Amino acid sequence: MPYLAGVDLGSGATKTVVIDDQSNIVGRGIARTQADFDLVAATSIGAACEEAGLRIDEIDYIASTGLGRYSLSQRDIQITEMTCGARGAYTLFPDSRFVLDMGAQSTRAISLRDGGRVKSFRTNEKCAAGSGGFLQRICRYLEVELEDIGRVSLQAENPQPISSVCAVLAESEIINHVSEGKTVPDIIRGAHDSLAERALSQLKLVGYDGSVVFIGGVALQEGMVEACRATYGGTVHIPEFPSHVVAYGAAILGLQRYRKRATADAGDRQLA
Amino acid sequence: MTGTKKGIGMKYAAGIDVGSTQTKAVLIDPARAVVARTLIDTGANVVRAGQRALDGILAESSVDRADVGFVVGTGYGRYKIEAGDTQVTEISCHARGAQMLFPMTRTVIDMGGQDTKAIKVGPEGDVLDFCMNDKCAAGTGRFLAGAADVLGLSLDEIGEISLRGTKPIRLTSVCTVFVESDILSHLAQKKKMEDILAGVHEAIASRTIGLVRRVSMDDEVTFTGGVARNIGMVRALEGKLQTELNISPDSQFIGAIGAALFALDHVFAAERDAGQVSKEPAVWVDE
Amino acid sequence: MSIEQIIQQCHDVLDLLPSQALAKAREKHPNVGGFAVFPVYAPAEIIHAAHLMPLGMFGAGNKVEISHADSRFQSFICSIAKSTLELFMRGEMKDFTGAVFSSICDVARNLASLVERNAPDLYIEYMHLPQNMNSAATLEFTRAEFERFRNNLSKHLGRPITDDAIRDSLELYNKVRSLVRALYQEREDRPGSITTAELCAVVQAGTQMMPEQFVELLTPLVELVKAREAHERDSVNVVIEGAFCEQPPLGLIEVIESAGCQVKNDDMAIGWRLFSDDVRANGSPTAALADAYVSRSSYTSVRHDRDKPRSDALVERMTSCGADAVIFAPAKFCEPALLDYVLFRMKLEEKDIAHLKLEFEEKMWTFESARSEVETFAESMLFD
Amino acid sequence: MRTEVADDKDYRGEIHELSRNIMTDWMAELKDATQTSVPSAYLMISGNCVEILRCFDILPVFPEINALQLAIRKKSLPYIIKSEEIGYASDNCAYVKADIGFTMCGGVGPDGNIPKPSVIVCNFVGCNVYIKWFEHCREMLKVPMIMLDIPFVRDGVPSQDDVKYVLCQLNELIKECETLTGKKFDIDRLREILAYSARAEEGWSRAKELCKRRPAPFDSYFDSINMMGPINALRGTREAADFFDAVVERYEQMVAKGMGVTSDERFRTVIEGPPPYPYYRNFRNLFENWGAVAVQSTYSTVGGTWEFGFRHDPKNPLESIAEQMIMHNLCNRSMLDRYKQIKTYIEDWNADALVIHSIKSCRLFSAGQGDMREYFAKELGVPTLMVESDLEDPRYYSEAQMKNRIDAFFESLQYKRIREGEPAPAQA
Ligand SMILES: Nc1ncnc2c1ncn2[C@@H]1O[C@H](COP(=O)(O)OP(=O)(O)O)[C@@H](O)[C@H]1O
Ligand SMILES: Nc1ncnc2c1ncn2[C@@H]1O[C@H](COP(=O)(O)OP(=O)(O)O)[C@@H](O)[C@H]1O
Ligand code: SF4
Ligand code: SF4
Ligand code: SF4
Repeated sequence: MPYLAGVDLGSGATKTVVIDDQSNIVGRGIARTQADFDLVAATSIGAACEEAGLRIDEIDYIASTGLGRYSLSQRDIQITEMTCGARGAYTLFPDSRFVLDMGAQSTRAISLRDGGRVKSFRTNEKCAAGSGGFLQRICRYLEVELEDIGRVSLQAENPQPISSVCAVLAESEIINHVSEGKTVPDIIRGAHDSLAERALSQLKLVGYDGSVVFIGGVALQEGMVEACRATYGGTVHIPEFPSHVVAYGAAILGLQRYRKRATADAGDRQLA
Repeated sequence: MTGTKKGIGMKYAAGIDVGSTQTKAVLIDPARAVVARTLIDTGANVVRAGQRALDGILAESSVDRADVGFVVGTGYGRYKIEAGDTQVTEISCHARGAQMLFPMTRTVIDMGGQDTKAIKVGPEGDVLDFCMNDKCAAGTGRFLAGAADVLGLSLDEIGEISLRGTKPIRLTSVCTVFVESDILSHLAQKKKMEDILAGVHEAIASRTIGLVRRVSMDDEVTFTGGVARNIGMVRALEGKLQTELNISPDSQFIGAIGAALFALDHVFAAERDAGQVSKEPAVWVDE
Repeated sequence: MSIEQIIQQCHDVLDLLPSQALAKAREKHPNVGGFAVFPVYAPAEIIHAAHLMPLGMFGAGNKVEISHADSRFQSFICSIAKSTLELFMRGEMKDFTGAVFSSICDVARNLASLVERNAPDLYIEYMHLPQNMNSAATLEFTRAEFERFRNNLSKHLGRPITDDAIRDSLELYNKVRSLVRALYQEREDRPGSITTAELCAVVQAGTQMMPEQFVELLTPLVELVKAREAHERDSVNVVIEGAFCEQPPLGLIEVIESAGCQVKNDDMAIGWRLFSDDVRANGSPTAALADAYVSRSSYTSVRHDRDKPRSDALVERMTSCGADAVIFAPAKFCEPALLDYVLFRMKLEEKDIAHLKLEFEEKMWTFESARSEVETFAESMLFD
Repeated sequence: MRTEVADDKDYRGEIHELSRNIMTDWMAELKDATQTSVPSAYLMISGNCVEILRCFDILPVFPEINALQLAIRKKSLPYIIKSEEIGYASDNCAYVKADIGFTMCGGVGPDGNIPKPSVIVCNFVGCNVYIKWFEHCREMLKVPMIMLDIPFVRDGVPSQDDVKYVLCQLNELIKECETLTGKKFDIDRLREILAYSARAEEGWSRAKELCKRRPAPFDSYFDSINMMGPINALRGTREAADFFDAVVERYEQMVAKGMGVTSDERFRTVIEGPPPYPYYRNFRNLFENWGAVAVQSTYSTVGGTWEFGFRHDPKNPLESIAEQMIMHNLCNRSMLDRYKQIKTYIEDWNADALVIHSIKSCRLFSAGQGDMREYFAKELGVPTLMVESDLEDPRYYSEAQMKNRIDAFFESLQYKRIREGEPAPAQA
């Protein structure tokens, strides 16, 4: 049976999803992105294969995506993260027409056509103010583990809004909050709220109207999800493995191309 | 508060600049000579920072508080300075201070902890125009502090080291948050520390030039604020601007010096009024 | 000469600053003067008839560092306005007789004033091109406007600009336009016979030389392109719209093509190829030009036509060249383009035509995010 | 630092009140018209030909005033965002965005405050955005559009050809109005209307003259805005003419008593550029804190430069309308003409400083104002302040920055006076 891998070389982490030819997920892997993309990808694919009980050479087709998509030398095809995120989210939630992808360095709002193709999109690149990097910094500052931030945020009683649009300058506000004795959950939830707010305006620009799939690493944070639900007033779908959805989409699109190639090959063989 | 007769017969004037990162204070005599200066971290308590800085200059100069005719506060915490008689914006203060130290200066670049300003100055130290980036921390002292942190260096060192760079790296992002991971990845690629720092300084200089261009650059250019102590930044800016910058050893105090000069105006005005009893004191705004 | 060599020549021309382009023209046309034409349209024929080289003023791209103009124009002004002013302020245009601007947008109008003040030795003309194509007086007004320009220019030069001379120039420019039309037709019929990046380089370079020289370059080029083998790639056929004034960096055009889009038609440098067919070269030349401007112009975002909304014209342009999608490429901060986008978008959505908006500016140097946008766009049509 | 919003002061009250009354009546008329079949027409402010429409009893509707009202009531942002959602860029003129957003949300037509126009009369006087704006209105409202293409003043004065072109278009407009209303054009009626116009113009111009006095009886930027509604939208009515009689009377009284708009006029400024409507009071206060009074402003002349002597002429009705549209309004003249206008203001109205309020939305006003600053500050030595925000979009107004800039500027002026030992300017 053919196996396909989708590899998402993101700015923070490299995620891999391995599927079989029925689009079933058989393994997932993750590795911290580093300078040598090939090496990182190998680690990430290796982890996914291990979970799937496969050897790396049993992978028949690799679709790469993310900012390092051209840097992966073993790739069969490269696809942008918007196309992949859209396809992954669509496969999981076929009724939703909007995707919000929040990663470490950028936030993307995507609207979909029927079938999961991208209709329009908005990205904000390289400013931490609206993306996961901001939250990582807050964690470090408030001495909260990244894994815990979502739950901590849920304990907020009186969220403290953050007005600065810059993640760095927002820190002075946070210092103020801390020195005024505001609680850690309240501060984190305030950050989640303001991030949700900013993402909403991006979503609106692609025509958002009520049901969105929230993907990317930040969607792992329950507090952030809560904030989105409260702000958006519509359905916010959270996949079981939000940070792997882009890789999943890449794998599915890879399968599509793989099949096309297979039929073309078969045709060639018949001709011969 | 109005123009009281407070200044009569008194000699000294003080300026206190409560910045986002550091608080600076200076005391000047009627000949406009700086007789004392203090530099402390602002910390969380802005009110105290102002008071401590004032205490600092008084202690250093052994001048009695009563001999200080007027105190002008400036900087982002200026409204919280309890000892201040009035406040003046830091823009006016940097312009005035730079113009006193370098009378021919027409452009001032002030780089502090959280913002960068380009100020166009008139022949009398008046502000003709200015431009600042205060919404994004890219290209400010914070950016440099972040870079120094990742590399495990102190702020005093990074400038020198950057000068040794021969192949400055090109940062992929000027965002202060991402610069850290950017630097780490360059380190991972075995890039030299000096090339990384040269790249960091270049990147900030480029952004600053954008600001300067917006107010239009005229000779001479004076570089003020805490970052002016960083020789790497000085050279990077000079390279981009193709001109030599005026740098004072007091560069971080220039805002405070400007404030003190405004304070001195009040001291003189009060003396003048005392001489001509019939005249109304000069009026200034109550805030 | 090969196509590649000709294209290289064009790139060399595009690397020149206006004064250098003029100096180069003088090698073959001694004593010819120079006159800058700010987009979108001006009657180059009248300028040429005055023994001046009409030079397309498309800003300065990456050629000069902006140091004066940033303090004159605020941050929210398009780059072409800034770099044009910069060229004038740094004395780059001092060998030119002057420049002509027209009523395309508020920025261009104020720019004309600023240039006038900061380059006091030059003759700066501002033309009011009509926005009402339906009045009984329009044609006459347009003719009078062209006449006014001719008279002012002639007065400034102290020599007459005769009807005969203008008619000769008309014929020359008719020739240029028809050769350019032939190239456009080739690209449309046989995609790949000439890439869009190549075509843009040629058309733009043509505005930086004497039309006589341009004809010499175009004539063999058209033949070579016709003979060139073209292989169509698996890509999306698009029309580029919105780049009628400031020109996108050629690097961006290359990215659009390499990321999977085949450009079938575009509105780049459209003022220099505005007329759908030849301008009458007999009778009053200014009347002939007025007639061409009023009745036979391609639509652009800077010319109002009550009877034909531009969104309809865009759909027409698309269907006639067989494109499936539109890449809307306005210059950053370009008000006419950005406002038109709204109506274009409404129309395209109504007809379910895919479109992508991609803003550009002169000083762009990385095209990474543009690339991933265009790729996503192409993928959205290629993967189904 | 937030500045306290002061209550409206008494002296501003009377004229403000009068203006509000007649403008409110007009808006009520508009609202009524949403329910009736009274013909109405969209029109722009600058150099308009409202008199011709009045002559046919066509109700003039000004989308610009609509946008302005939304901004000053702090209601513009949701509409701007609505427009951005359908594709308007963040850099587009926010007047357009607010108006179109309002239209899309049902503000125009039977459910709104503004009638759906029977026709759009696009008086393209200077601003190219006008054309786009009205093209968009035409598309959204599906109403016919008439173009009035007014040639820009390019050689100092309009040429014969320019005038002919405009007259021809005005006659074509009259034909269209006849068809629309079924009424015959009555030139005597037009003469009457023009006589009202001329009376209002005279009053406006006399009021502005009074600001040459020290102290100035009103603020020729902030207070002028209350008079711009009547002079621009209601011109040609008896109400507007009477209003200006009252204006002159009131301000003459003040001058006679030596009263100024502020009891403490310390700085006299000329202001260039439209105001930030969403922060109107806040902005005004920043100047008032310093005792700064605007004695002249360019924005108040977008509709017409009446203070330089031109009046509509009942004896030459169409010719004078054409002349006004082409020549006697700020929008249709070049930047350099505007420099001259400001220079005159500074000299004749005895101003101490020039304040340039640069508007991101409005390229017509703002594009290149940096050069204006160079010219005034460097070549003429006039202290010049340039601040940036927007006339409609509240997102571009930063209170802290604005205060910083304005304070820094007046600090310079103030301390210069302190150093020079000048007493504060004589007070009333
Ligand atoms: N275990 C976790 N718990 C909570 N948040 C996480 C976790 N892992 C990652 N994140 C958040 O997700 C972000 C990274 O998201 P990701 O989609 O992997 O980004 P990218 O694709 O850009 O590398 C981090 O900045 C962090 O805010
Ligand atoms: N010894 C030093 N060498 C180099 N840079 C310094 C030094 N001390 C301070 N700085 C820089 O100056 C900045 C503070 O400048 P300052 O003008 O005091 O800012 P603010 O007024 O905002 O507090 C710091 O962020 C740091 O980057
Ligand atoms: S420094 Fe702040 S505003 Fe600037 S890019 Fe980074 S997070 Fe964004
Ligand atoms: S690019 Fe657009 S805004 Fe700029 S001058 Fe050209 S038409 Fe005007
Ligand atoms: S650009 Fe200026 S003049 Fe034109 S519509 Fe907008 S606000 Fe009015």
